[in-house]
Amino acid sequence: MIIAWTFDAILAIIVLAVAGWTIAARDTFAAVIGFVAYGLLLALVWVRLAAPDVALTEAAIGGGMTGVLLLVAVARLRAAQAAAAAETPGAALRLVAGGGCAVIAAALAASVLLLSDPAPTLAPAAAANLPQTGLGNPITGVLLAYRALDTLLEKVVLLLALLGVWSLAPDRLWGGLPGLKRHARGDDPLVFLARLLPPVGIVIGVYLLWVGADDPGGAFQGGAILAAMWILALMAGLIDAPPVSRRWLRLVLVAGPVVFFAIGLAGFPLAGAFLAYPEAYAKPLIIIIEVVLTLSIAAILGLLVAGPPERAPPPP
Amino acid sequence: MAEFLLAAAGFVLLTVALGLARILVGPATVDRMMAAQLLGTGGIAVLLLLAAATGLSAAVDVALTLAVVAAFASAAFVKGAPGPDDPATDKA
Amino acid sequence: MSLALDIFTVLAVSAGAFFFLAGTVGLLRFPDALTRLHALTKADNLGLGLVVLGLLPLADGALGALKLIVVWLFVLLAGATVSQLLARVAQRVGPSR
Amino acid sequence: MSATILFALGGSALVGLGLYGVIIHPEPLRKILAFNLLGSGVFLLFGVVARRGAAAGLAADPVPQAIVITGIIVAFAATALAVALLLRLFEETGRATLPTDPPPAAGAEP
Repeated sequence: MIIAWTFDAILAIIVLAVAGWTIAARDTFAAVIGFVAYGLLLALVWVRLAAPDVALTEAAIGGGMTGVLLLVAVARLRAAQAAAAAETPGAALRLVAGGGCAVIAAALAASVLLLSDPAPTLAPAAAANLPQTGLGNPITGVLLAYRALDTLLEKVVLLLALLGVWSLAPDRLWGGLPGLKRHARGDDPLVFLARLLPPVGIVIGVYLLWVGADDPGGAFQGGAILAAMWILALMAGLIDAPPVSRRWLRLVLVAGPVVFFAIGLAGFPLAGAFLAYPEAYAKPLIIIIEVVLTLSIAAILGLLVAGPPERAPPPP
Repeated sequence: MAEFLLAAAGFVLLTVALGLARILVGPATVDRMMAAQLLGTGGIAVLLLLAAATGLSAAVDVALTLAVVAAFASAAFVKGAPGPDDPATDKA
Repeated sequence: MSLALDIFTVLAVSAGAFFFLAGTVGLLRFPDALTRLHALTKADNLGLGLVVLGLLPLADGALGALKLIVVWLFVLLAGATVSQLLARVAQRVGPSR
Repeated sequence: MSATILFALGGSALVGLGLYGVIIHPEPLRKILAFNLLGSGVFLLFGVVARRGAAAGLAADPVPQAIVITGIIVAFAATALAVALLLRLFEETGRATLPTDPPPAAGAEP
């Protein structure tokens, strides 16, 4: 077991070192690259913590989507970087801030180390009720059955965030196309990558959704990979983003939450409570919700990265 | 066997992490991105080794996801890297 | 038979780990961006390839083995394309030191 | 000292590091980055709590793990909104920082 412990120690030290670098780096672009590496390493930590579902989410969203979002932003903000760096606070303030943060970290560490033993857990309850849902993955059970309300509201949060991003567009561009127009160049390896990767990526995304019922995976991870493939094709200029005022686009965006909500309401007459599933139909209902959710999540995540409309809508 | 695989995973992790020193010294952003790319491939190898060592077969799926995401992030990096089509670049 | 397979796994995984070491050393020691890229691709192709080869006897069933091979093939294709992209950026920015 | 404790210490340190970055970096983009580090530290602590709750044949308590998945998605949504706000600020004013002193009159920036 000493080998396992050594592995974990190495991993923890590397994660902390990369995190420290992203804070200390002087160049913002370099710091963002550090953050992408940090996301990859964090996925390893989650595997070591026996949480492969979280590892998948972290790899796809924490490292991939957030990293790309920040990479695009830092490229556009490059002109303003030098001016901003000049406003770094003095050594005294940094020392005070560092001391305060160290105290907070130490207090957190102490409180985690002093947690009651044996630890309180809901694992037995989650495992005991899993057969009723027909699922094999307890995480999917928690997300879509036991705590389905959280998941439903999280979808609403995603939609609200997207509305917030869209409403940052100037009035004349409202309802227009997000992002700048890109032209595909035939000899660009990026175009080749954008033709090569999506077919594989889409299969992997659908695979993660499909196995999510019984093994690690699910709507979030699958949706995130689908969104990444869409963004890749967008970056290479192979496709263009649709105007955000398109009705079919709006329908895809709200389809997931609406279907989820409708099935939840149907729980009142059929199973006696909001978001309760009739026992015999629990698994098919959950799978229907997951499939529609995956589409909506992919569309929302992709449009969040694409940003607010920057080109005027085409004449109707 | 499991112990050997875990040790190999630790070794690979340690080596590619040493490569991260390239993120520190650069000098160009391309060099930094190369270190991240090496970390991505190394991370995939570590995940595959972990999957075999601990019997957690889902780690292979994580490796698959990591492979897609690493290529995706590299593409975004190339789009954002400083270059002649970027007026605000000071050539390094 | 199983001993022979075990020895095969140990050898292949060790060789793969060696190529990761070689790639890292190259990344740290080579003088310019393009030679460093060359070192990096060795780790991508051979390092991961040998690790996958060594893990094949341990895979659970043909499907598990297929998945390992798919991961490697995918990294090969994506790695080759990404190397092209990185090389172009290196060229665009100019030789760095 | 078990591996779980190791990651608990790491998570706490990440929270401290992230908080420090949020405080001292003048650039909002760096603040967003640091905030993501802070968040991932908190998620790691959740992961440690989940791992401690291993029982009933499960390697970890699935409830905190599911909450972390929800948290990662919400953190991404918040990051996207923050980045969009920052880009808009840059577009309007030509700068990517928020004034710390009394704000200049609207539109007075060159």
